[in-house]
Amino acid sequence: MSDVASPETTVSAPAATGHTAAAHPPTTTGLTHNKLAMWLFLGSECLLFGALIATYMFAKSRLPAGELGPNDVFDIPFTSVSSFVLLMSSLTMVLALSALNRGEERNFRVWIVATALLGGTFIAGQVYEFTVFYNLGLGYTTNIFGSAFYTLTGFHGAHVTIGIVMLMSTLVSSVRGRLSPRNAETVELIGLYWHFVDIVWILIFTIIYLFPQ
Amino acid sequence: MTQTPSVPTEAAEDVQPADAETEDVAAEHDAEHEHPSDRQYVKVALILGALTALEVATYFESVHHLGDAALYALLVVLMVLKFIYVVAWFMHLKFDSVILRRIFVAGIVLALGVYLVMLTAFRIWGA
Amino acid sequence: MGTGGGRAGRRGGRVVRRLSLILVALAVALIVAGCADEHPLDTLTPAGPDAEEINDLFFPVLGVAIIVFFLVQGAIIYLAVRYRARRRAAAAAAGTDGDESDDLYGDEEYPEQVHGNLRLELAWTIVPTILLTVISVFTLISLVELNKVSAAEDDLRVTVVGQQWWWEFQYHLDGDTETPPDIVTANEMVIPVGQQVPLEITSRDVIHSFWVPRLNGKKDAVPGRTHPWVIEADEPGRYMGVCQEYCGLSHAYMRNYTVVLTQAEWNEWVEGQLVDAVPLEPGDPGYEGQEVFLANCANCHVVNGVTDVNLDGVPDGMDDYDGDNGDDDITSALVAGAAPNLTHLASRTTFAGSIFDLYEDRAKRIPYLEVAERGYLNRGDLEAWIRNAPERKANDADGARGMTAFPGLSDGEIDALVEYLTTLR
Amino acid sequence: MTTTSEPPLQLTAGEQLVRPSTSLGVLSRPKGEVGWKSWLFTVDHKRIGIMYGAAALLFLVVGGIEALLIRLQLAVPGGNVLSEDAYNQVFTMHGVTMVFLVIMPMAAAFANYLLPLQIGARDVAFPRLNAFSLWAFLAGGIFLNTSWFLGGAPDGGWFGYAPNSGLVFSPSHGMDFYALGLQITGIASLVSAINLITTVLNMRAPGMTLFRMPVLTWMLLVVQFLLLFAIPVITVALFLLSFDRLFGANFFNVAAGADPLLWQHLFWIFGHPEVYILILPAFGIMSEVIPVFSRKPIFGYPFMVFSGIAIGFMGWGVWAHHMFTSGIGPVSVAVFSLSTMFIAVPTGVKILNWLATMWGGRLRFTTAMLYSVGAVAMFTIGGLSGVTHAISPADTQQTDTYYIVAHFHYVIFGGSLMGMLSGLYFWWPKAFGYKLNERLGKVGFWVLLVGFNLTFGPMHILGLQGMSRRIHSYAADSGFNLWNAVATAGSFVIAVGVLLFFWNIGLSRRRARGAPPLGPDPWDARALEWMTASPVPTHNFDREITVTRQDEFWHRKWGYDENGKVVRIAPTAEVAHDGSAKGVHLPSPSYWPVVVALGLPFVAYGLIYNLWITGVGALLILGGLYAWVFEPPDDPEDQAHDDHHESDPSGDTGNGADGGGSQDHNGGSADGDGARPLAAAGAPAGPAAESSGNQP
Ligand code: HEA
Ligand code: HEA
Ligand code: HEC
Ligand code: CUA
Ligand SMILES: [Cu+2]
Repeated sequence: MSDVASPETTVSAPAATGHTAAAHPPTTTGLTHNKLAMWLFLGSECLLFGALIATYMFAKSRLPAGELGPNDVFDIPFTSVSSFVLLMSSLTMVLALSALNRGEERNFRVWIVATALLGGTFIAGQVYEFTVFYNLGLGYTTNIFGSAFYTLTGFHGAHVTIGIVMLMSTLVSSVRGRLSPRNAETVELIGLYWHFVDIVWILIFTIIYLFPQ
Repeated sequence: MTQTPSVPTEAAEDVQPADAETEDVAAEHDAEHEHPSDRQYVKVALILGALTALEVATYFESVHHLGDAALYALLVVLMVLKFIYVVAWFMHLKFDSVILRRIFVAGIVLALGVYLVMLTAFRIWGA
Repeated sequence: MGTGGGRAGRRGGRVVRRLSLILVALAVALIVAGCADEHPLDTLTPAGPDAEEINDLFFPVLGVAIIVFFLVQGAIIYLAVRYRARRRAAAAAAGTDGDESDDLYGDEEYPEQVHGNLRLELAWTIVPTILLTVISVFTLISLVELNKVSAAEDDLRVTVVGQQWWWEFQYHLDGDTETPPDIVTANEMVIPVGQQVPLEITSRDVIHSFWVPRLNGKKDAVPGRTHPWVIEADEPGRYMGVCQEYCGLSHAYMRNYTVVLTQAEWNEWVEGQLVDAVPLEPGDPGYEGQEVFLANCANCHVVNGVTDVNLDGVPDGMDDYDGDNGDDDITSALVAGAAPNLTHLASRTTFAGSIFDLYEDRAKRIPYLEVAERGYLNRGDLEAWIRNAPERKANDADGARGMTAFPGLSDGEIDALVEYLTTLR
Repeated sequence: MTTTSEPPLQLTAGEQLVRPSTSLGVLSRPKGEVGWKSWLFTVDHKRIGIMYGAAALLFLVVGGIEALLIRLQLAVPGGNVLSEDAYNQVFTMHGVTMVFLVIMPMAAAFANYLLPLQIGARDVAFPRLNAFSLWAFLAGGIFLNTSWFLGGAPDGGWFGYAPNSGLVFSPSHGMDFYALGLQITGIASLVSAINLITTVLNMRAPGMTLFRMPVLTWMLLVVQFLLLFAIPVITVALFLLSFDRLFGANFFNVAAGADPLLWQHLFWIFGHPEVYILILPAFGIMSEVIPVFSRKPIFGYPFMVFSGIAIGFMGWGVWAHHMFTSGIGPVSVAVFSLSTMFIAVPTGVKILNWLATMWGGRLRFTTAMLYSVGAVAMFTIGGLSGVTHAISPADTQQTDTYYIVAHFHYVIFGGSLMGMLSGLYFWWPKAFGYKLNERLGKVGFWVLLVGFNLTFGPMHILGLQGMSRRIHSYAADSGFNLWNAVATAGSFVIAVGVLLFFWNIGLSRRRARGAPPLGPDPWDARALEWMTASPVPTHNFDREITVTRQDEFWHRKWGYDENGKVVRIAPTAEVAHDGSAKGVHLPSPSYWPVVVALGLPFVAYGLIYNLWITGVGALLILGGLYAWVFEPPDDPEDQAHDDHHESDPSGDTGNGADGGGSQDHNGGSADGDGARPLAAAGAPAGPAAESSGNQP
């Protein structure tokens, strides 16, 4: 009587999710809080990076002629390599997770270390790139392109760095024997974050580096 | 551990069973929630690598006779493909709950929407 | 919905009725009184085609809004009176203070439980949609109308430059805004009646907004951007404008006037403005003032023909006032890089963002072109301004905007300056 | 880096209803149910909600005093109560305070207190994050207001248009405080949004489907989504501004080719959803109050829900109506003009549904009802003037005049604030166990209503007569004298109204002392929060509630006889819980949310003054996070069935799993149905992990 015919779109019974799901007491959606929260956070990050990328595109379009611009500093082959490195770190990340799910601790550690190393390589590449640009005369305050470029890639780099720290901490707990398939979700969520950072770079690489200037 | 003396659930007349859609979602979920194998992951990575290689190739003149518009289109398509591959496979969105998909898609669609409109208002295209 | 019950309520009702009558009467009196004032910025009394166009759109929409307003408020009052729960007599008699609502309203008072009505919902979704669709059609028509520029390419065009906290008007008599302006004036824009004058609005520092309510809506003056706009008046007169975007300390003190003259008068005004000032010789009245001026004021102010920096071209003027593609040391002291051109100061009726009258009140009755001869100088404000401008109109402590104070000038020097300024017609 | 997840509900532990409190080896956990510490370190959503509300009221006084200063200055032409400089700071801080430190936290207060209750949950999904949000908000608010004593408050207006907000034109530190302070409150809002969305999606009582949720819950959910997506936009805008000011970047440097309109776009892409963030909670409150005091269910529930969602969606497509005169070009103007107009449709649906709810009802005009109905009436006025702004040609005559000021005070004060005052009167007995005095409340309402209309009604006229906003003074011959005087008089009437409200709190509190306890359901209400004792016991509900329809609680009290007439089927006391449940496990209080939140203003001060201070802040944050991660959300030692890692409380936390989560996989499932009376009401986190990425 009180219910106006209403579509019910939610899960009211527990739905099994994830590898350890069987043991979970129910949440309404069947998803863990953490996973839901992580995806919400990533949804929010879309607007953050969207704004930064849009700002960059706009800034570049307003760069006065004759100022130091993308064409003067970019080294596409170099950046291609470091982009590839970051892309592959996503592979090692999923492999790490999958190893953990199967309970292969050792493989897990190997892949996690690989992921962190690839991420580290990417960051090192970025530091190198920044140094080169700086030496070419492009400082943070040099012009509108410099400000926008360093801000965007800097934000991304900071995200990668945080990701690396998180990866290392899973490694530590694995070494200390506190990681098991049971709490693989932790790793899964860190993985989500890591992949997200990767897709942001997919966008950046194409839009900022590869688009004809 | 102590138990509360009270009844476990407060029985109102009839607890409605989870409705049809709900169960569908759950069922579908169970069926689909198989993790891709490592082999599949590697395959995806190879595809990603290939797409990247294609993208980078555009930098080396080869396709420049296509003209800027076509080049942009090509790059955007490649970028979107890469994006989708990573999200669908590595991030499991292809297999995961629709709720998660909706949340993420909402973020992306909103971001695309507002920022494209903003840039359009600035008339940066074709510059 | 008073608080008392029973007899008290009835008495209360009477008081409320009497009170509201008084209130309504008061409100009417106030509105009448309020309308009696003069409103130089009134948006509802248009004096130009654009403002009229806007009002012709606004009033019908306002009418719709007022109808909806009465419908909704009427419904609320009706519902409140009609469906108000009556307290149980017993409770009222017991004299409870209205605090225990549970006791005051009986259980039996549950009315029929209605959950919704699809038809109603559709009705009040669709009716407003239709209403708004109609409104949007008229809105689009107006938009197109307002964006029409009827003036020819080579008609008069004025570049309007906002800066902290005054307006500069650069006249391009041939309509070519790329070339240096023919006339540069401040705070008072003089245009011919019945002619649409295209404007190009920009700024030298922060965002301002150019607005002459009785002639047209406003348009922001944004640094780095040039915005097209038009202005046109049906009748000769003097129309007040204000800076309408918050622009810092003296935002409230950034006004302007659009002075509308007949075509003949306007031609005469243009001729007068095109003449440069003549450097005074010793012995000429105002000569001493000119010397003081050159020593103290020419750093910032230009007087065509007198100060060594001539008006040889003013592009968009961010930091390049004279168009020589170099920093202008004359004005680099100012963020905006410019101060009002004073060549024809005395031909204007106001100064300093039009917040002070240059001539005493009666000037308003003197024809615009004759103020310099017949006007009675508002010496007090002008002298005070020259002596200590920041005191009259706040500017920043850094001295980088607005006019600086001249505590060092003696009374004599100030008198001389004023005398000199009055020669700048 | 990891664990912040908290499994608040699934455990039954302890003999009595206390929070477990034992040593972590390093620091003992905060304990106790009373005293300031029990508030400072609490993770209870109800206490957090109450503190949000208290802070909002405090800032209301601050923002209100600023408003009174504005009105005093403008009472007569050429006023000299404030200098130009001071005036600019005062109106800027008035806007910032009212929007970010009054209405938003007040909405957060209702969300925190009521969301879990309305869906029948034990707490929010992440209780400690929730505490963090509160303290971060408070830290940001206090940080912003310290600018008054540190060389001047922000002076760029609440939307801080560049380049006027840049270093050249606003050289004091004010705008740095603005950018960094809003950044901090933004973090608080974002974290809280994630938390609350998770709560609503994941922690509903059995049977509480989305379309059985109360309208308030729905509106709050929509608001959290708006926050989730809008906050990052202003985050970026504020970063750009800060980088320009602090590090010499060129985002708004016109000389370097930048375009100041970038700021306007970014600000209003956030800013317009923001105004719906301000109003939707009030809409939700009104949708709870009006049915209860009309003795009818909400009319057109699905339409109320969908119109709210529609408003949320459409709110993203209209931002440039704040920029009609900014020079965005006629096409953009046309597009945004039309999109703006049509927002009137879903909003109108809401208004009319409230009226239809009242139609045929038995209206009890309690104070809460008065405020709600008043809000409907006043909001309509503001909404209608909003439509006249949406007509872009007309808006060129209106932007930045007092006509706009009138519009937004009618919607924000008349809609949001009045709606929230309604909510305060309505839920006060729920939160504190005593009602606010009705008589005083009603007097207060009428005073406020009259004062409100006296103050802001004349502003319509002033605006149309051409009075600019943000002017510290007007000339005596502009024709503005009369209405400004009236408005000023009105603002003091409002102040009396607000003071009456505060007086009411004091008075009612005093009177309630020693009075018999109030029942769970003083208004004969409909939603679940009324089904437990007032004030709500720490553990919320004694038993899990299974929901079978909308307005579950009401339907348990009332039924229909054969004629379809409403009859009582059970006394309230029988239906409602008395709050006496024992042995409910509660999440433990924690120091770390406070510590981390405290770090934020240090970082901000440091950026302004000296990077060393930033270092201190960073240490606080990192240290706090570290400790947070290693602190199980629930104290392990207290749990009888905690069969592992007691000796090492850090347990799995190093990698993100926490004690609480893992218990479930082992011992937890031993709980039979009866042993887990509250289990399903809330969700456990499972192996917990939440990357610190969640706390940007
Ligand atoms: C609570 C906050 C809130 C809300 C809900 C709204 C609601 C609306 N606002 Fe408002 N607005 C602000 C807060 C809010 N606003 C603020 C703070 C500013 C100023 C910012 C600043 O500059 O400082 C502002 C400024 C502002 C502007 C910019 C003005 C300018 O600066 O030039 C515009 C322009 O279109 C606008 C429009 C609208 C519209 C169309 C609505 C609509 O949502 C209103 C819809 C409601 C109704 C229409 C009434 C009910 C409907 C019916 C009864 C149905 C029938 C009606 C019709 C058919 C017309 N608002
Ligand atoms: C939530 C939003 C909100 C609220 C509630 C208010 C409330 C009030 N506002 Fe609002 N206002 C804004 C949001 C709000 N405002 C915004 C966003 C702006 C734009 C800022 C900008 O341009 O940047 C603005 C701007 C603004 C202006 C325009 C300033 C200008 O442009 O120059 C004015 C002018 O009258 C004004 C007046 C008032 C008044 C009189 C109240 C009153 O209703 C306040 C009532 C409250 C009280 C009066 C507090 C009670 C006081 C006590 C209990 C203590 C009493 C103690 C003593 C008397 C010592 N406000
Ligand atoms: C630092 C630069 C500077 C110097 C030096 C300076 N002025 Fe000014 N002057 C300005 C600026 C800027 C304005 C516009 C101020 C405003 O309206 O807010 C102005 C305005 C004026 C006006 C009003 C012009 C108008 O049409 O509104 C007069 C008259 C004037 N100055 C006279 C003088 C005299 C006389 C001196 C020398 C004693 C002088 N100025 C020196 C910068 C300067
Ligand atoms: Cu210029 Cu306001
Ligand atoms: Cu808006």
